[in-house]
Amino acid sequence: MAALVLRRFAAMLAVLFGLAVIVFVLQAVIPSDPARAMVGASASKEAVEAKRHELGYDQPLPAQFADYMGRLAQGDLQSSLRTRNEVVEDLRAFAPATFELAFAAMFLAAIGGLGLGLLLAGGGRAGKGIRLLLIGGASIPAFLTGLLLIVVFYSWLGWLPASGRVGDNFVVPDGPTNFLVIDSILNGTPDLTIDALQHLLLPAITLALLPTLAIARTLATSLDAVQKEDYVRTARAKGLKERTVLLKHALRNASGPALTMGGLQVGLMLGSIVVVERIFAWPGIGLYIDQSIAYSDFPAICGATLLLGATYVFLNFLVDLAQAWADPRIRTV
Amino acid sequence: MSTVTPDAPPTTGLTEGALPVEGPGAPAAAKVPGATSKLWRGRRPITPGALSGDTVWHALIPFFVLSFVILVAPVFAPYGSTDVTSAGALHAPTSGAWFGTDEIGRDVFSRVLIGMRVSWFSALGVIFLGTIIGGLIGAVAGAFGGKLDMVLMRITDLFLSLPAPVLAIAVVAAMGPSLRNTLIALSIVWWPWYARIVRGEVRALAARPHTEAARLAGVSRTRLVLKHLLPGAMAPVIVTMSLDVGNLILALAGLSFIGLGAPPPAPELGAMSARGLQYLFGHPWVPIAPAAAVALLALAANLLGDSINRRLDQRTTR
Amino acid sequence: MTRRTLTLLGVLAVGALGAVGCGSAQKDASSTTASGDTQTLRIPYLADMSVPDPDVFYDIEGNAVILNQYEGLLKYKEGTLELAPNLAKSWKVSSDGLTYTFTLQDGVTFHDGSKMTCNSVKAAFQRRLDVDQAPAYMLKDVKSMTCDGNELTITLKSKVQPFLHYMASSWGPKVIGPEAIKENAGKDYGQTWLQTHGDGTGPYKLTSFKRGSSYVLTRNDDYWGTPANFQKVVISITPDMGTQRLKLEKGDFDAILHGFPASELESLPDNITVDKQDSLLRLILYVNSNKAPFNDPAVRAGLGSTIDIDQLVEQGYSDTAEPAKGVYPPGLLPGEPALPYKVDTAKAKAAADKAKTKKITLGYSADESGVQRRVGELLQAQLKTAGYDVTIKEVQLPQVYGYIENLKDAPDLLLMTNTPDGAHPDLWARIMFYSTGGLNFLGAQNKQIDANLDEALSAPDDKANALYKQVAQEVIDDNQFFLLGDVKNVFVMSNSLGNVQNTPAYPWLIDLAAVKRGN
Amino acid sequence: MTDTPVLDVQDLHVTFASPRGDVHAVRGASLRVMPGEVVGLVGESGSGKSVLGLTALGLLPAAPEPRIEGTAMLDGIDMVTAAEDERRARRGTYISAVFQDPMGSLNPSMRIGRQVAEAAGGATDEEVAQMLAATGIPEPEHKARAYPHELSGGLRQRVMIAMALSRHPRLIVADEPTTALDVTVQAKVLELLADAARERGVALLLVTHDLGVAARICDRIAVAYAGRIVEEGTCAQILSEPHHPYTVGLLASRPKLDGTIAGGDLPTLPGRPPDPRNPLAGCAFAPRCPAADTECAGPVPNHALGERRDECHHPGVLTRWPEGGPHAGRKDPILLKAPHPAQAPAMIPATPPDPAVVVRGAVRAFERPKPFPFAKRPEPFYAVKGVDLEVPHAGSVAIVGESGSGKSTLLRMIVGLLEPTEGEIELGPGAPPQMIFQDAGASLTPWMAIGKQIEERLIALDVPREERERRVLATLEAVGLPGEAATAVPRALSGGQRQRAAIARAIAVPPALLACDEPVSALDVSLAAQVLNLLCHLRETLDIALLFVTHDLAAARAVADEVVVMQQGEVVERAPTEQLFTDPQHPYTRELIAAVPDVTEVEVAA
Repeated sequence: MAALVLRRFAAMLAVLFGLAVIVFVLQAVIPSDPARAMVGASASKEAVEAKRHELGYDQPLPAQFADYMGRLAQGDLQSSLRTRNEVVEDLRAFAPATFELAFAAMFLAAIGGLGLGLLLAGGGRAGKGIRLLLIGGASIPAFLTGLLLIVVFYSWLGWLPASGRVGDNFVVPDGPTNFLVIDSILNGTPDLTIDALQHLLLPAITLALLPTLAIARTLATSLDAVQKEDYVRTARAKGLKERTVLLKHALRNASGPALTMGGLQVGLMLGSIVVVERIFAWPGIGLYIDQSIAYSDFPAICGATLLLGATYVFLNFLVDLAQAWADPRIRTV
Repeated sequence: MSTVTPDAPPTTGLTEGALPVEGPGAPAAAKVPGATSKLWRGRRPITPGALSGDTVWHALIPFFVLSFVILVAPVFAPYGSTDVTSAGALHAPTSGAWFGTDEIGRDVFSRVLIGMRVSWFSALGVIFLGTIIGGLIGAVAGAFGGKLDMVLMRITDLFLSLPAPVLAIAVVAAMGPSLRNTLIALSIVWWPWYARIVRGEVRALAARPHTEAARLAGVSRTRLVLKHLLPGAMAPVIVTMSLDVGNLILALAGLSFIGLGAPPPAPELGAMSARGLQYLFGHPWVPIAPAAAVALLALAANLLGDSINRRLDQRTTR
Repeated sequence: MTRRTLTLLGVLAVGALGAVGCGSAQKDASSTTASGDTQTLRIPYLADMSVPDPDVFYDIEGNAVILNQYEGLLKYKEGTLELAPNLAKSWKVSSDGLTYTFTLQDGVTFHDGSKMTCNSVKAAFQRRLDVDQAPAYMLKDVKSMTCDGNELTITLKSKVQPFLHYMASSWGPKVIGPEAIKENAGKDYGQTWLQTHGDGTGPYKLTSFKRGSSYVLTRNDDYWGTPANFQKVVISITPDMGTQRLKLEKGDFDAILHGFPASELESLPDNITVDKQDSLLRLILYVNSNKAPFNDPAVRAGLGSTIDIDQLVEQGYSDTAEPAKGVYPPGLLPGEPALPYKVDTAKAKAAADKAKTKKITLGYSADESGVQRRVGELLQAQLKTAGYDVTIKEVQLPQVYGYIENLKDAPDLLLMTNTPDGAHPDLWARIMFYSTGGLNFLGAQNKQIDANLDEALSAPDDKANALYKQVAQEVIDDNQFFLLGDVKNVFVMSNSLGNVQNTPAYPWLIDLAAVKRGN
Repeated sequence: MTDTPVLDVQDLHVTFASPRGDVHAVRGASLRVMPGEVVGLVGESGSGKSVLGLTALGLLPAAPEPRIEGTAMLDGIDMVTAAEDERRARRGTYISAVFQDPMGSLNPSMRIGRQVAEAAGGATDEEVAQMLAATGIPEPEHKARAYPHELSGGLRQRVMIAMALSRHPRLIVADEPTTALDVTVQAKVLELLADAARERGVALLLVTHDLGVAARICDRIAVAYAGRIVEEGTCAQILSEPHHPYTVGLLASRPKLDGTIAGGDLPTLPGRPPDPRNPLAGCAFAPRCPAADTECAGPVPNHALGERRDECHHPGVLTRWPEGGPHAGRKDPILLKAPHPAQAPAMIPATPPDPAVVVRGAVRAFERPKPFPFAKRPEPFYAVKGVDLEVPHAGSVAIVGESGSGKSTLLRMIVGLLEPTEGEIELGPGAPPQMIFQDAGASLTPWMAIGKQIEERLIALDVPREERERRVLATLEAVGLPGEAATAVPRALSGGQRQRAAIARAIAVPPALLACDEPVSALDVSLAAQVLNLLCHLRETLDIALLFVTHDLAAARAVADEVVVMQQGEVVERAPTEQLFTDPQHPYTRELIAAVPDVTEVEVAA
């Protein structure tokens, strides 16, 4: 197992390096001129040149790359053209909201996927119906889902807030985790917890919808396959209850593909986070990217890409380990 | 048991049979994986020649039909994508303009029809590009193996282990928003899938005795790859392709929704609904029509993909 | 997956749903308090502002945060373009126009409690020069500043016609608490600190600045003037106009101060009132005279008879804008020459036929309400009638700033909405039409204009006005700029708000100190 | 012994709905298992034997939906009709099972110990260890913490048995329990099962395709054919005086170690088992039966006399199967020898002809993967450790050994699929060697018509088109396949036909050496015999040398002049066939021979 972890970890580092390279290449091909944008409209040519030099944009690419990697190593991502702030600082400010949202969504997707998957597995006629429903659900673009949810749950029912992360009559605690729900629980302010949860719910559902469906479908498929395995028959021959057979024998062995799918979906999730955060005015990295795009604030976009990319890579590292847990055979390979 | 003991030849699940003799009841084919107690493996026996070209094409027929419909639909569009109708701006749906007019006074119905064509064929374009690039790389890697395989697969894995949509966003943001760039970006992040699949299938098939038998039969390398390996990879690739169309349509819509798609006045569904959102309450048809069109396209694609999936392949987990 | 884990998940799920369930009940309560909380004014922003630092800030979105925290020596009188006292209760200008003497208000304190003195003002002005960002140009010609009690005397190197308007400008020099700056100076004159804090003399203080979510302004109870009516102003970043509207209708927002699509106004419910007010915002079409086809004056001239301004404004803005009458914003220069443009398809075609190429690009700067895209697309259609094949593309500000570097790659036509820094002809003409003007994005060159503006700068007022009129004529004849429309401020407000006041020179903004709940 | 049977199946019918018509898996089978009795249920694939076993367990799969008639009384309830709860209550406690493929039958992601404890309905680690120890698993405490894939096949099967015994059931259904195991292991596991059953007085229903296996441990044997029990009796009765011709044929076609018919043609059952979709009204075996007459089409009789039962219209009409049996190849495949460019030189008979292949000191190593990055490579794994071997021109050599002995690796090196790490392999003149694989289905390209695949060899030697077609058809006939087979894809053929097709491809251009890797281990006995005959026949007519890798000594004896015994990559014994079997030198050889389940021994035992 240790060997496996080590191998996967090494692989992860390699991928992260690759990510850095890709982002650098992107940085090298941007059309608009960050230096000019930084010094602003009325600045003189000299000022621009100076800035360009300061940013090292006048050096040859290899030099720039070395410089870039160096700065990256020290966690320096340049400063945003828009906020005039260290991108790292900005990310630090925006990341927690996104992670809270993403984790909530993954959590929903996990339970939802698991529940639906079990419901779906082996279900003959009923399964068919649900399957069509899933396919239908999987076809709705995120922005539509989000908007409908707002209209229904905010405008019509008035159950849930439409946007933002917390009602503005609350004082937001800083730290320790910067996850509002958790912090508020730690600080023992239940009404803030509830408020935070309410704000969390709609965007989380919007974000979780597609992953839930994908996971459910995969799980159902592999459950059906596993149900036909000999060891499931063995389990039945032991006189176990169907439920026990399903949960103790089938589920774990079927979880592999579902886990992979889960990991995959996180990627798509991170993609649609921009749309969702924009619609729900969720103060996270997605919003940050959205605003940065509108301002073609490329250092910011690159920083965000690096962060999201790294997150994804790391999560999938965890997924790999989870799979090794689910299937001991992997460990020895 | 060492993993390298060659006494047990690796086999893919391909040894399914649909023979009169091999009905229920465990055949004595003890040491043949896949043939053991078929009853319990229970996979629907693949009908003879399940992997042969024609079955694939048959499965694809509805797809082609739909594509054709989408292709010619705009012919029936009453207006061009940029024509300004006499109805004026933001006119409610009428018998003349089924989906009303947008903020410029263009016929939303026409724009949606044309937009659907754009989205659909953009999606197909990305997929074909991805399949060609990925398929080629995968086939080469799979067929030749060794160092080449390793290098190619490392690159592929790198892309696979990064979040495609995020990457796409960055790429488009870098190259500047335009339909072309969006498609390029998506292709860049999409091909690795196909490389993986093709390579995997080819590797698996190459490990099967039939490949060795063919080699012993004195079959040339090219013929080996073309006739004995690639056809086997076809079904899974087709399945993945068909399942991807929906995803891509949504991905495209998402990108153009955040302003990374075709610039106006191109009738891009995502962009149309994004820019139309502000009219949602006064003139709902402006954003709803294109959004619904996206959902419709994706739905059609997913349903077709699903049916193709069930017809061609039970193993696909993607 | 063992049963244990499964049940755990189940419990958590139930927990989450439960929380929401009882939450939903709770929410109704909290939401009523939210909208019922009469002491808080809630307004949305479509995007984050750049920085709440008056010496760096040079955009429009965000001026609510700047102008309610900080004050200049002068301001514009409500609803007019007349200068009015602010931190300076009175002022004198020497006959040669080189020396300005401001008598400062007494008993003004900063938000940190320290007293405002003449020296605070000096320090603040000095800081603007030190920070040396875009707005610094307003003080570049200052020779010296001397304090005598509460009298500040500013001497200029040379006469600057609009100097007083600088003092009133939305981006003009503001007075920042010197103590606070000293404490948090760092290496950058306190720029870092001012990114999230503030210390001004205004009716509100900045009590929270959360990027991407919300900025909170709290009433300054020791305000030297009439204190604000609201106890708190909460500005929430809400990028989606649909969401903004919903929250406005629900009473979770009190007012949407800009970006609301004109076409949606009539679909608003009764509890919402719409208030359209003049502003200095202008819709302009830049013509790239540095490459074909528009390097040919004759071809440029043709545009005048191609563009149907009335249609653009009418359909683009409904009635939230007026077709432009003159080169200067209305009211800046009485008696300026009127714009002569008149649609004449024959002429238009004739001119277009002279064009080296009919394939042209039209850029428009991205704005949230998409109004400029709309106008752009309309314009595209109009140019088509003259035979032009127009590619239209959305451009971002940084790119626009970059055009000057390489005008050959810049679009042939550029559609922007600009506003002068203040209500003075020079403030408009200089940034727009001067060959090195900050907003002269497509590098329009016209010796005559430059000469006239330079001369006017130090000329006596009547002479100056004559020169400005000449400039106007030049602009019209040269066809490098087409003034299209005068854009209105559109304030969409819950009709629970009363005493809504605004100033044309301060775009997208109502007087947050004056506005109150109920009439 | 009480007289109430632990299992009493009466007139059982099981039918599966399938897209191409109903599959009548069991058609009125009756079987009784008395307490403590060991009953063998023997039959070929499609005989419905497994279905019967599963019905007793009440574990028939839900899909394809089975229709069941008749009764399977067990512990006072009918496993066919009883409620699922009742049936479940019986499983494990009253009736338990041991299945064929021990790898697939154990949960790969659950530790052995937990699985056993679960089967025991909860047990302490000590108890689990005891159970494992009781089935002869070494260091049980340690093994209990292992995962299935970490155990050898034999151990896994022992675990299965431990689980089956864990709740002291009255009856164990063992479905092909040893088929997937090596011969020596097979023998041990069989002993274990039998002993365990006898000691505990547990009845055992042994479902197998191998009469030999059944003969080894069973008190009674029931022979299943086409969904019916065609004959039933004590072990001795069945083996010594079979009543039903099918039983006779089954006994005959199984190669024996006493070498009565070694080298020559094995008697074979012609044709194939009937299509379970449209069963015959009368005796299902009639079409293949040499003694069949019009009567046989009538309703099957039921001659029952105590323990003895049969369903033959003419019981005992056949005492021994007609010598030889019909030839596989109908037409004299001599025309295949028509000279063609590549082979022409080889055709001038050299005297003495060069050997087909000579192997000198062949060694093959396989790299082991690094445990983790930057680790130093572990020692390579040596599959073949220096082997010398010679196959004379048109000779026949069998390499015998168990899995892991390196026999297949050696074979692959000889045909050129693997490069030897050391040593040299010298091929004789003539067309390059060809290979017959264990899994015929897998050795044919699934989506390519048989004809095309055969043709490819000719294309390789650019034989003109029309010539090619002629020879493809000729070759098919030579291996006893109809001409239509040329256009069929492998899936459309039966297991036996596929193997014939594979052989056809191999001999389309007769090679100097034909290497066969377990060519029949995947086939039913009768089919196996046919294929073996075919190979010998081709060897004679085309003077192809055969190199025959197998774990089945009987088969080896049937075809080989010389036998080579391999163990862990080395040759431990080599001798002319007769000598090796009559007078084995190496202990491992003796062990192997002893382990072979053989029907001849029983007469001695009985």
